[in-house]
Amino acid sequence: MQVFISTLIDGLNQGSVYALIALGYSMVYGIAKMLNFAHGDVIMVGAYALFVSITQLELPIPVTFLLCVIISATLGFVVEKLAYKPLRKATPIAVLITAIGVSYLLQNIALLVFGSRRKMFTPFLKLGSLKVGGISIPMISFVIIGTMLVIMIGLQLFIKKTKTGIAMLAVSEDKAAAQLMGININRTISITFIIGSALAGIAAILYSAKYMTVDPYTGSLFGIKAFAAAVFGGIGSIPGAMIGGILIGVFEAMTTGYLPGNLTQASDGFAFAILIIMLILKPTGIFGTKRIEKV
Amino acid sequence: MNLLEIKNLGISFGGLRAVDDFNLTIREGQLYGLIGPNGAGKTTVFNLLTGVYRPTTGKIFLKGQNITGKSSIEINKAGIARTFQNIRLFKNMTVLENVKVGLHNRENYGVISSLLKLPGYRAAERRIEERAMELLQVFSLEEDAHHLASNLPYGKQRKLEIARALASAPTLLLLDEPAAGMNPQETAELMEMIRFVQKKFDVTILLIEHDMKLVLGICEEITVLNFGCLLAQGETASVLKDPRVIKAYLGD
Amino acid sequence: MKKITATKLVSLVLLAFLLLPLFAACSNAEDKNMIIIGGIGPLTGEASTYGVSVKQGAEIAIKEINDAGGVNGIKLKLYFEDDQADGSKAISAYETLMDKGMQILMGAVTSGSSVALNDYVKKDKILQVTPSASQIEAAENPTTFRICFIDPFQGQEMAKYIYNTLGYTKAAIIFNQDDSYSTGMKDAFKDQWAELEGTISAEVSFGKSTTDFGAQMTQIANSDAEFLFMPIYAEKAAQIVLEADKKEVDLPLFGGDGLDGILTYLKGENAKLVEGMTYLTPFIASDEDEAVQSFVSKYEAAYKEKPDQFAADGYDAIYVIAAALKEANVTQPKELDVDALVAAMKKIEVDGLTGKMTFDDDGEPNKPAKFAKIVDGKYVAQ
Amino acid sequence: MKNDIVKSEKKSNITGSSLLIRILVVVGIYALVSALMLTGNMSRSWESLSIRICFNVILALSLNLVVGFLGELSLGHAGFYAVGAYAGSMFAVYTDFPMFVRIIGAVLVGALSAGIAGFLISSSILKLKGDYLAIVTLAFGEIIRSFVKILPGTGGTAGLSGIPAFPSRYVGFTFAYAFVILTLIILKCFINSRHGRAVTAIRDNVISAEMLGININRYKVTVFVIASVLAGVAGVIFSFFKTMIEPNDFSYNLSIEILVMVVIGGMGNLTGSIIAAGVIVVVPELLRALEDYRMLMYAIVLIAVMLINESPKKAQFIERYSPKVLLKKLLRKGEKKSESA
Repeated sequence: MQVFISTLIDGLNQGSVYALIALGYSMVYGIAKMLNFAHGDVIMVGAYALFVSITQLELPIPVTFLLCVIISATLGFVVEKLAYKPLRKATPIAVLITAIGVSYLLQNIALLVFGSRRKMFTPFLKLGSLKVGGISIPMISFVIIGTMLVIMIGLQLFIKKTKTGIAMLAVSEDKAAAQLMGININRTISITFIIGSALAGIAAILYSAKYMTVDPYTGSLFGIKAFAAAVFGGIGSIPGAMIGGILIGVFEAMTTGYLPGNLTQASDGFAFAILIIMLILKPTGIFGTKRIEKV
Repeated sequence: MNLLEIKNLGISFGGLRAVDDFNLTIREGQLYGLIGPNGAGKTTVFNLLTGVYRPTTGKIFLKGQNITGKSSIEINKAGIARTFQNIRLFKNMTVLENVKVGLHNRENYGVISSLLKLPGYRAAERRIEERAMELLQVFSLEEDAHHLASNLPYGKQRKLEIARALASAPTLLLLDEPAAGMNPQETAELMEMIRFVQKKFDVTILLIEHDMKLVLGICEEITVLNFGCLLAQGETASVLKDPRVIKAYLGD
Repeated sequence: MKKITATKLVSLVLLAFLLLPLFAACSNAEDKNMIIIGGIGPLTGEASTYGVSVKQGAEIAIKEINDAGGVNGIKLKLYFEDDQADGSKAISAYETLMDKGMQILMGAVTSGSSVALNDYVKKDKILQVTPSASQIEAAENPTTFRICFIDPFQGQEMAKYIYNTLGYTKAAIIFNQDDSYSTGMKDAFKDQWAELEGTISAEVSFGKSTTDFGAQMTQIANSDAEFLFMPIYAEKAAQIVLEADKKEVDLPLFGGDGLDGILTYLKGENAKLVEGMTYLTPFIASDEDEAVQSFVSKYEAAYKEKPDQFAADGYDAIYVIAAALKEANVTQPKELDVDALVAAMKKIEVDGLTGKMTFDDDGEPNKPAKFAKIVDGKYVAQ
Repeated sequence: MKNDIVKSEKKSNITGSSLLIRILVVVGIYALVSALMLTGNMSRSWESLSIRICFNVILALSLNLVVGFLGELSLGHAGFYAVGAYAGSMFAVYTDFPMFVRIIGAVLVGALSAGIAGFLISSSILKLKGDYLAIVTLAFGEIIRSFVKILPGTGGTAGLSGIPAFPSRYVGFTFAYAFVILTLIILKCFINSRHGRAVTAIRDNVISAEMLGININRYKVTVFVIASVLAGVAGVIFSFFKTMIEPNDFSYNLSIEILVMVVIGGMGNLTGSIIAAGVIVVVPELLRALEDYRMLMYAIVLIAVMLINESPKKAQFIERYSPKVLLKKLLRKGEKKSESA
């Protein structure tokens, strides 16, 4: 029983990171209606920025955090301007391929600048862990889940209460109509990307604090899981991204922990199999709404 | 002989009764109109007839055969074809191809014979080509046969949709606002064409329309829907004079 | 009128390019007086760290040899091509190298690529020395030799050492399900362990996209294992060790040569976590040995990082090739006799960074397996 | 991407002369490549590339049927490719028939197994659409890659080696090229039939298609089965080319790479897929001279091609300067001259 609960908590730990990344995915998708495959790579760049500013520039920790978020947000802004904006009228799949190109680009730039070898952080956020009845839960997980809740609530408030937020909502519903209402589409989507990438920056900080490592492929590796999480939760839904991420983390922990003998070699496959079964049962994800086409 | 019989048809979405206790009988060869103010549930009736929605209550019979709750595919095979209020063409296909898709179930060669190009396939494709061109000629669209459907002007798109529906050889053709967005000249032509089509293809037509001139001009009988309920039914001219109908259209 | 897509446009522009290399390449004039060695390994992609290390190690060896006047007065030239650790790209890399006039193959770095090249090397009948492809099948060809240990050997040796010398009987294993190096060593370890009648208390795995090792460590923490066997590479191992610490798993750690260099990933206090870790390795960067130290300092000067075992393997591979060329008395750069070279390979003894080695008839190295242990934050040979 | 859904206006009635031109192109390419190969005038890297291009072309063409014609985003094509590669090469490795029988048998077994996988997968995911379908197909590909590791006879993570190689490069190329042509013929025939029209109709407007009596589910399954059978064949060719296959050969990155070929070549454009597959295989090889900057350049080229593809200026440029237009102008001039003369 204790092992089961521990494994469940491991799943939550891992899932919280997927959720954090999926949040950015889903938010950008919700407004701009595009799968930003390069989201994970923005996190990777953010993590490198953090690494450089901590270990090489030796800046004070809060400054490094700020720098990481600013660099990520700027990167998101620039990428959107250069690579996605010209494709505003293109099909989603064309944008998807371009995003994959951007993802390759960022990976290979990182490879050239930082080399292929993984960089390890010196511990910069020492939080220890909480012990409950022989099960230890790392504090960082609380920080991650807490941050996520704050971000979620913040985003909801931002979208519902501010003028820019309402504009974003309008753009997500109907671009043409929003434009007729005098909303600047390009500016709104730019802001969406800035916020999404700033979230990537925050994810980079928490990811680095948890795993203390970064390499050029960090982003693409967990990016695919985060993508799965975002879709599984119901793409475009912020709470969905969170639940989806956590559930995928739990599937993984369970398949890692409880597959007998040789089957453990295929634990990845079993986790994906659970995902498929769930989606066959619920074809639009957990929180996804079925869009009924008006005939 | 009755072609279509609708008995006590109803559907609700959530708590809302979109159509309630709707009855309608259409005889073979009729040109029948379905009118009513916006939001009265006319298109919903079409959707119920073509299997887009499953009715909550009631029954639909086509030529005496119960087609209630059947899938769109089966209903089409049973003999109902339709057009849409917001035109739904296959935009990235040519005009000719659009009609050919309509002919889909009129030739039945299998996947294998198409891959091996068996003689049956060639003959069938030739027939499809010929029939499609004939249909296009009826609607004077043959010049546009090789243009993309999305490049056609609006009026021609409406015509093409009718041609495509006719291609599937229906006994009952449902037209959803065929004259929408047309100028009087085009509408007049359309009226002529609907009459012509009905004769030539020996098809019964049920149409939804807002243009009263058109309705009065070609429909022998009409039914008026209001708030999902049947308001009046009968011979066109007399129904249109019914004070309840006038009230429903003009408001209080 | 059919519209024309951009690809057609691009392809027209590319056509000019394409025609250039289509025809058999004419080799570089300068290459005529040199022996061309081709290297293949991942320089980009997720496995790039291994390929980059081998390449850099090999480059240092080439420079040393050429600065010293070459082999019998003939200089060596290294062309290194990227295969992204993908077998079919390795084949293209191989053919590119053949077009450049490759005479001896040093590679491939990864096992999968190396096995994919078996047929090609067999047909072309050239000397192949793989620095680090440790899967058994990688050295099947009669003209292929390898510098590193094979996976099963390491697994067996570790099992014997742990059981016989240290007396542990209950094992926990963590391995990488996407890496044949890891599964190969794990399988051999398990077989040997069963033969020795040891028990396995926990066996967990992870994949290439795994970032979190919590669930794995939970299983191990709650087992009655006496030690943890990690047949994996150092960078994942470093992360696992950190997670083990959080889960208060305090088992003795063991592994294969992949663990070498783990201290580069565990700085400061974290280094204590691997104190006492014992692994099988042919190369220890902190070895007092003069040759090792000279290599390490040259490597650091050139590439600003510490060499790992892959770099040492690459370095040794070049020296082994040079020794064989010398033994076979090669005097004309373009007249290599592969049979003479293979015979020479079986005669030579090379005192490399990874140990003093000779090669048997199967192309496998005979070199002493060194057990290294981390003591006081340093690698110490046992 | 309206521009990319290319319309050929004489789809159904291929005129004699254009058929002749096609046959000439097909035979011509083959003759040229074989001549270069047999006379030893082709560089070795190009010999192996020519086979790699072939199986990538089959992959791109077959995925195009799903993505371009049916309009469903599939990220699991590598999965069907893997099923074909493993089933086929296991047949070749574990049987003792003469070489010729083993190769043909492998193709049949690979195609059949991949087809069955395609049938099972597609019939269980009929309800899914768009991104949900994308993630499920991606997951399916990863499941295949993962389960191969624990199934008996697959060689596990270390991979399956000892697959018989093609007797020579020339034989290999001939074999692969024959299947490229076969794939093209199958796809062309399918697309130009009533079934192909039904599939395109589903892409353009599901509801209309349904109302015209087209069985959407049946066609989705049919398309997936055809595409996976072809991917399976590509897998078998791949395994004979590489002589060893391992699970990592079939990761989702490959599915994405195939998708890139389809999108760059133009969705629903078969010729485009062929060219794009060739370009995507060849470009990284051409960029080898750049060494470390190679994959960086590749990424830049990829983004640039996507941006150019979508740029309105491109259409203008092509309208004015495409070879066909230039040719037409030339012809017209010639006609005028002959008229005046």
